[in-house]
Amino acid sequence: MPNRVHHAKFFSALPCPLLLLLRTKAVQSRGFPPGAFSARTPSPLILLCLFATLFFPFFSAQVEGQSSLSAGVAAVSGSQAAPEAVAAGGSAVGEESSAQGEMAQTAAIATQPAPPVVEGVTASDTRSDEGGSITVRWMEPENAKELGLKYQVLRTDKPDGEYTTVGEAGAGEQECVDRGLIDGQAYYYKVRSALGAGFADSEPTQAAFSKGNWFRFYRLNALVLLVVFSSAVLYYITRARKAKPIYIRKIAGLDAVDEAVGRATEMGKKMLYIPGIMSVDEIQTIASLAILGHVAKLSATYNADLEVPNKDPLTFAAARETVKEAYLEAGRPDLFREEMVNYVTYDQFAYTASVTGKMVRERPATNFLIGSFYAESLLLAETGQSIGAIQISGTAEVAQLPFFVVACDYTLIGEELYAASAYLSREPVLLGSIKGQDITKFLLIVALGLGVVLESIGIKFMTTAFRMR
Amino acid sequence: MQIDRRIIYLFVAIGTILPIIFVIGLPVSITPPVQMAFDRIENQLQKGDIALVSFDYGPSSAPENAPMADAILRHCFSKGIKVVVIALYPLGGLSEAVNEVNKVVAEFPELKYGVDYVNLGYKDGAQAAMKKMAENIHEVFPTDVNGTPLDELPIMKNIRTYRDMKLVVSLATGIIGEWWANLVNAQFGIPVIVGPTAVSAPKYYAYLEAKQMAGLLGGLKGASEYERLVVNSYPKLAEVYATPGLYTATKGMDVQSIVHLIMIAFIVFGNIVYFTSKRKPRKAS
Amino acid sequence: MKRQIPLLLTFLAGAIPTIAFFVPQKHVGLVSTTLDSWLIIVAGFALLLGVVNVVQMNTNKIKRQASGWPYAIVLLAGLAIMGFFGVAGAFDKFGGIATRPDGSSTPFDWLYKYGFLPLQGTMFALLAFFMASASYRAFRARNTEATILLIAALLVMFGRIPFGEMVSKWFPLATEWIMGKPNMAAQRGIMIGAALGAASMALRVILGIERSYLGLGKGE
Amino acid sequence: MLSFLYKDNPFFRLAESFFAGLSLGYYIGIVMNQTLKPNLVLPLIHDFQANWHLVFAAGLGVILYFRYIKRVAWVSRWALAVYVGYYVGVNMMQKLHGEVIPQVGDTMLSLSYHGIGTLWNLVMVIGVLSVLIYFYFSTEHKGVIGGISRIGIWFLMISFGAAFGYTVMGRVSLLIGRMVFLVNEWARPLIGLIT
Repeated sequence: MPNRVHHAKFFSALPCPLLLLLRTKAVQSRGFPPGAFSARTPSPLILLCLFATLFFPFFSAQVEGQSSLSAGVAAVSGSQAAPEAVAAGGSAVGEESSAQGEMAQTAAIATQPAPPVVEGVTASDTRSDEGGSITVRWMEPENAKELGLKYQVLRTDKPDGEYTTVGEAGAGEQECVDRGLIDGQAYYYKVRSALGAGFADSEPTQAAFSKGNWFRFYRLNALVLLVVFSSAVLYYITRARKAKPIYIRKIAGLDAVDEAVGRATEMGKKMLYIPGIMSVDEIQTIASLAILGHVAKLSATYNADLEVPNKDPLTFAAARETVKEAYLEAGRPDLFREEMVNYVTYDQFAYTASVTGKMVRERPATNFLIGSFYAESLLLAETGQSIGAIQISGTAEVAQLPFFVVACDYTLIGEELYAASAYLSREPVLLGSIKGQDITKFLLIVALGLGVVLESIGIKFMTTAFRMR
Repeated sequence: MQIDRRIIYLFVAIGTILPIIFVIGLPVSITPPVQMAFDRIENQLQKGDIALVSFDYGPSSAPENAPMADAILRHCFSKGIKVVVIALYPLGGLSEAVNEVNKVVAEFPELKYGVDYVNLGYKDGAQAAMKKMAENIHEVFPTDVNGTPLDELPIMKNIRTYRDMKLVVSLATGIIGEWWANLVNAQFGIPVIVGPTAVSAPKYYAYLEAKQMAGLLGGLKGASEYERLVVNSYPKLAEVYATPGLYTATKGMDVQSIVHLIMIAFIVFGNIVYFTSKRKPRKAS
Repeated sequence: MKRQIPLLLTFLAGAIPTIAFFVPQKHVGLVSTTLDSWLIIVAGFALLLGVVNVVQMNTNKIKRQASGWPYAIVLLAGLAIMGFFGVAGAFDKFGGIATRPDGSSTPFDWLYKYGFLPLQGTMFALLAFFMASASYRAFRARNTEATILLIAALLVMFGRIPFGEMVSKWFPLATEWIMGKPNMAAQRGIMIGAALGAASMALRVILGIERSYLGLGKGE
Repeated sequence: MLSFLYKDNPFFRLAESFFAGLSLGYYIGIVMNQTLKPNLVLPLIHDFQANWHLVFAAGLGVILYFRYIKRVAWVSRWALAVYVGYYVGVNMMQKLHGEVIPQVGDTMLSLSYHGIGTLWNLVMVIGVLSVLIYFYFSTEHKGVIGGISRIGIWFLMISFGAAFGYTVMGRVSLLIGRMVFLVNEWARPLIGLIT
């Protein structure tokens, strides 16, 4: 029973899941002295974020160090394991390494060099993976490259079992990942160095086990960015709720929306809204639908003639809901007609042909081309231009922006597209998220500047931290 | 000044159609990557050697890639080099391979299918197929494009792996061309020439510099350079390339030059008119 | 309830891939990939939604004899023919939808090759004309910005053709430099900004702040 | 189809309508054969035990159609909500990890070399920074910020102009393909017929 009560509470607190979080945050923030969050002073959170951004390279470098450290540990344990295995072969470990040294020397002297025996072979679970794989590492003999040495990685699942080849590597490589293993099962490895027909096997490793891991360490940089970014956004949303006004610079393309809708109404002509050609899995489409909501509301208020032809069926479904709701919110559900939002076809160019045909025949006064576009961008925009429509376009597809800029009256470039719904609605919560996004951008600019300075004086860890593995 | 856009369209259309019909042959300077490709086939391959030609593009980039394929095939056949054709591009690679090979072969009546050249058809999963071919081509392509088992084709009797061939030529639109360089050449050592589209050509310069490629034909321009080299060396091919109605990269390049120049001319013209007709007092921006 | 369930679903569905991104555990990945495989199917189902709408609209047009109604018949005919062979192909009638093993075309494939592809290619080819007219109109030295746009475009166009190379070796080099440095810098800037914007939008969607796409309005 | 360049005409409209219908039919075939059949129907028929969960997928798909039934229309949003939520989550991480981090990292170029390379690196860094500042929304673009964002706009303009000019060649290639087809397959035979 108490469980159910708990659930009920959870749901009641869920106009949006965020609210819960914000409420607790708001309560906590009372603890701070007034003025701690004033607009002028850099707030503690910014400092925190700044701190995190600047220091996460150190942190990542630490993790890198740890990883090599653990590899080192594995190496030690590997050589410790050697005695048992070597005992079977009839020689002692202590002598083994020196014997190898001699062998390498003789190999160098001999005219027909025998391949040097590979040393320091270790096998351990591959880190940051979902399990089922073991990484085998070894130290490359000194003259491996000149010799053109090749390596074969051999595996067995019993200490005295028969070895089979599971991987190959060339000179210059010092590790090999063996996949498709069973977690928890013991495996033993050898590395065979081959030179022409001759070969030499290394000592077998200690038993190695694969397992699934809990975190992808090589994505730590993404986690830090995500945390910094979402806390900045959440913080400013909270602040915006407490009616702190947030300034947003002018975006010409969005100021023109009202004018464009007004013009269509005056001329008694149609407005076409084209929400891109991608599905709702593309964030640009979501951004476009948010703008569509605003346009549809204006259209309902002015009783303008709006039409939304669609290429993607899910976008079509979402757009219909959006427009319907906008008409409802504007208090004119009577003006909404199902045909306003219609479906054309799934093919990019067939869709373009239909829409351009419609443009030429019905001569809309205003075209909105907002969302994710590809090659059809110029076909649509240039046709719209030729019929003298006011055109407001927006996309984050870098390759298509030039065409929109050239053929449209206003273009929302990249990030402006995403900021549009906040700009148009002036809703504090949305504006807050824009501010949070800006702060992240500011931190990235600082990090970038710092990275350039450090790189210039030869310190690499900033670039290392930003480089994916 | 507003020109009716249809006048511009007319110019562009004429600028496209005329060079297709009449060869103009604007001069082309030969760049080193193309010269390298030509020299490789011309100087380092002998009569009877085998070259693998892979069709890694589809109809959408045919205007760029097809002339390259034609020029390479003509060059090989003129020199008596035997050609094994495959297609790895899923969206129409096979139809391109069939069309281009049939077209070029018709110009060389002395060639025998199965002896001088063979078309093995399309294989799914390009990268895996490329790796497998290092072990046994007969397993990757059990039959040729007509369903004939490879063992019944004389040319394929002695071809088992890359070792039995002297060269790979890939006409590529996507990443498959890169795999030939960074996978097949890197692992198996066979020389590779790639003919990519102009858009993807910059990526290939890195492979060329790293000596992973023996030559590069970048887009239509590279193809037109190659045609020029082939025509200069083989009088018979000069005749072929003079055939009216044959689409060649040289013609394509003429179209490119002319259409670009038409556009530039219109832009310049538009600006001259704009400045001469602009009212004296400058508008504040 | 009507409003909260969709938002909760969005939140949960959004959390899954985010967690799977960081946690390499098999079952986490499995949940994520399973959901992914479901959604591919959902998208497949959605197409019919569009088809229903197209058929509805066009039959209405024909019934009302609205202007251009004969074209609606043509449209429906195209849809019916191609759709028929497509559906039949799914039941392995007429040899499926690709080429038959002997290389001959199935009806679906034939329609695709000789109906669909040429039409598509022609639409694509229109672009060259449109680029010419757009460049003529837009590339005017009206102000500083427009002049920069104009000069960059002219330089690059000139540097791409052999003629430019004949005039001076520097044209192709300048083209390469513009594409590689300033152009690349601007594209990076756009990409970084846009990616941040998209991530912020995504966060708003997952948290249920941005909800117009569900037709839920903006209010809380 | 090319006649559209001159003006709208019945031929174009005919082709356009046929094209729209045909293409939609084409995708019905593709979706049936390449999505629903291999991913839903065949797994369910062949091995129901292992693939029973796909029933939910089909259920989500069917939910989309609830909007045609007034009483349960609101349920149709569920499918949309899951769809959007999942991909938005995927995209969010992809954008942060796959775009922001590597792009910023790649721009951390050393300015300590001598020679022309340093200058070009500087151009790159300034370009990226100024464009980012142009996208800074929550500050008024005046004074220094205004100046930098103006430089950002210039970079954008160079990029747009250059990218436009660069794309011409690819588009003309497509046109050549079409024209060669028209000239060789249509015009020549026609002229041949007449003469």
